[in-house]
Amino acid sequence: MKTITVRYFAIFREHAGVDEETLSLDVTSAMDVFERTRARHGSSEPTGHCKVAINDEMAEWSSGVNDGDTVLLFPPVAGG
Amino acid sequence: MKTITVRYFAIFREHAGVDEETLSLDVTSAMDVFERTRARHGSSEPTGHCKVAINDEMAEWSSGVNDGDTVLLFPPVAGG
Amino acid sequence: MFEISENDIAIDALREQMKDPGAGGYCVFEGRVRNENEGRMVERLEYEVYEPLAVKEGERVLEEAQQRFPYLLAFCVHRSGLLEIGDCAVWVGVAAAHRDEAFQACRYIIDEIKVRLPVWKKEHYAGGDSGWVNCERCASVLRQSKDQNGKGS
Amino acid sequence: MFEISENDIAIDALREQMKDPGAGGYCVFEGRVRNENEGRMVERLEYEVYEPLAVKEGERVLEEAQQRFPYLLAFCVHRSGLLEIGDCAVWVGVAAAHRDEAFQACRYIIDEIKVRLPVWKKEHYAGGDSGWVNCERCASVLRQSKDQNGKGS
Repeated sequence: MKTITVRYFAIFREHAGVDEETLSLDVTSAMDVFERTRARHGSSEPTGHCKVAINDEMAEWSSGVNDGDTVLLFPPVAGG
Repeated sequence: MKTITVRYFAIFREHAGVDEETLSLDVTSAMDVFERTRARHGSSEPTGHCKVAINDEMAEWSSGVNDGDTVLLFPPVAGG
Repeated sequence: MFEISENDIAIDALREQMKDPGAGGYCVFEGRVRNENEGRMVERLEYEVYEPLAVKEGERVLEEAQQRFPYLLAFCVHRSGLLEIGDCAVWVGVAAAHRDEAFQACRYIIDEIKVRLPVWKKEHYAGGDSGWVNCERCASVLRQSKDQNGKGS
Repeated sequence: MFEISENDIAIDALREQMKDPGAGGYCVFEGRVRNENEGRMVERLEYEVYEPLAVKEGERVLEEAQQRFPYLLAFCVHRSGLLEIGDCAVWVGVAAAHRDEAFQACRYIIDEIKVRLPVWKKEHYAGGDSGWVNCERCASVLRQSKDQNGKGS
């Protein structure tokens, strides 16, 4: 089990009802974190236009996560 | 013979030494006017990037000129 | 230079900074809040920005533009927070030797900013409801999922 | 709207006019006097404009842009007279529903303005001499012609 802090943004935050939470998860990749928290962030399409960052660096869904990492879950962006 | 007022612009005006002059010319087209005043405006390439207007309307080099017309001779432009 | 601003973008001050004696062309783009989007009347807009990564990615976009369309100066400022109709949401300015680089760099920057930065836009509609732009599909998936699973675990 | 101005272009006032609640994109281009052209140091610039036809042709360019890239508002102002390095020689502003029309209309307008209007630019160089831009070939033809014919008749 790894201790992972998950941060939610925009619609994900509204769905989760919290900005962030620290969870004990049996996960290997950023994708695993996304799937484990699906019920909270309310999306079933991680490979779509959603993005992920680990410890404030943009990451791939296949990127590995380590104990103590912060995983940021980004719904589809809309700048400008 | 037709009475034609010829107006010179930019480098053509500097070469002609006058803004405009009224001449009696045996001419049919704007091109004829350009060629008759070549020694004044100093250019031998009327079909190049030079332009012509007759009585404040853009014209073609082949456009006819009438007695009393004003022909404006424009060297290559450089806006902006 | 890329910045996130919580307040009105200081356009006059930005313009003052865009001066270079070698600049023949200067191109600006302003994205403004419009009163309509996809057929719905918009009353105001809210931008959520994750600033640490937005700034990092914004700076990266400016560097990429510099590589592709060498310019002399470029600035970009993106708003966060609540905006009214007509407010400037994003400002991009590029000064270059010639107009082609100025236009192309400016266009590159705004196009990339719109799709790459961690920025989210919530529209508040005339009817009183609101929606996250580009997230409606996610939301509908959620609603189905909640209907099936009760209150979402 | 197209205008020729003998004085500094009032950019702030122009910007104030470019407001429309339906505008999501606003693109501006400023052509500025730069300190160098084709390898020569430029000290100042002089624009000669034949205003009656320049205004007519400028208005036509704005209408063509409207047909091709429908916009909400567009203005263009071109300077005449003497300009210093850094001065704004031409200003084009376009407000449109979306950024693509704003960029494309703005680019169309400046590209056409540069080649179609009866406007001539004389550069004054660091050495004290000067030259009409795009007219050097004409001038050299003249010089040959004068050499052959004496003082040009």
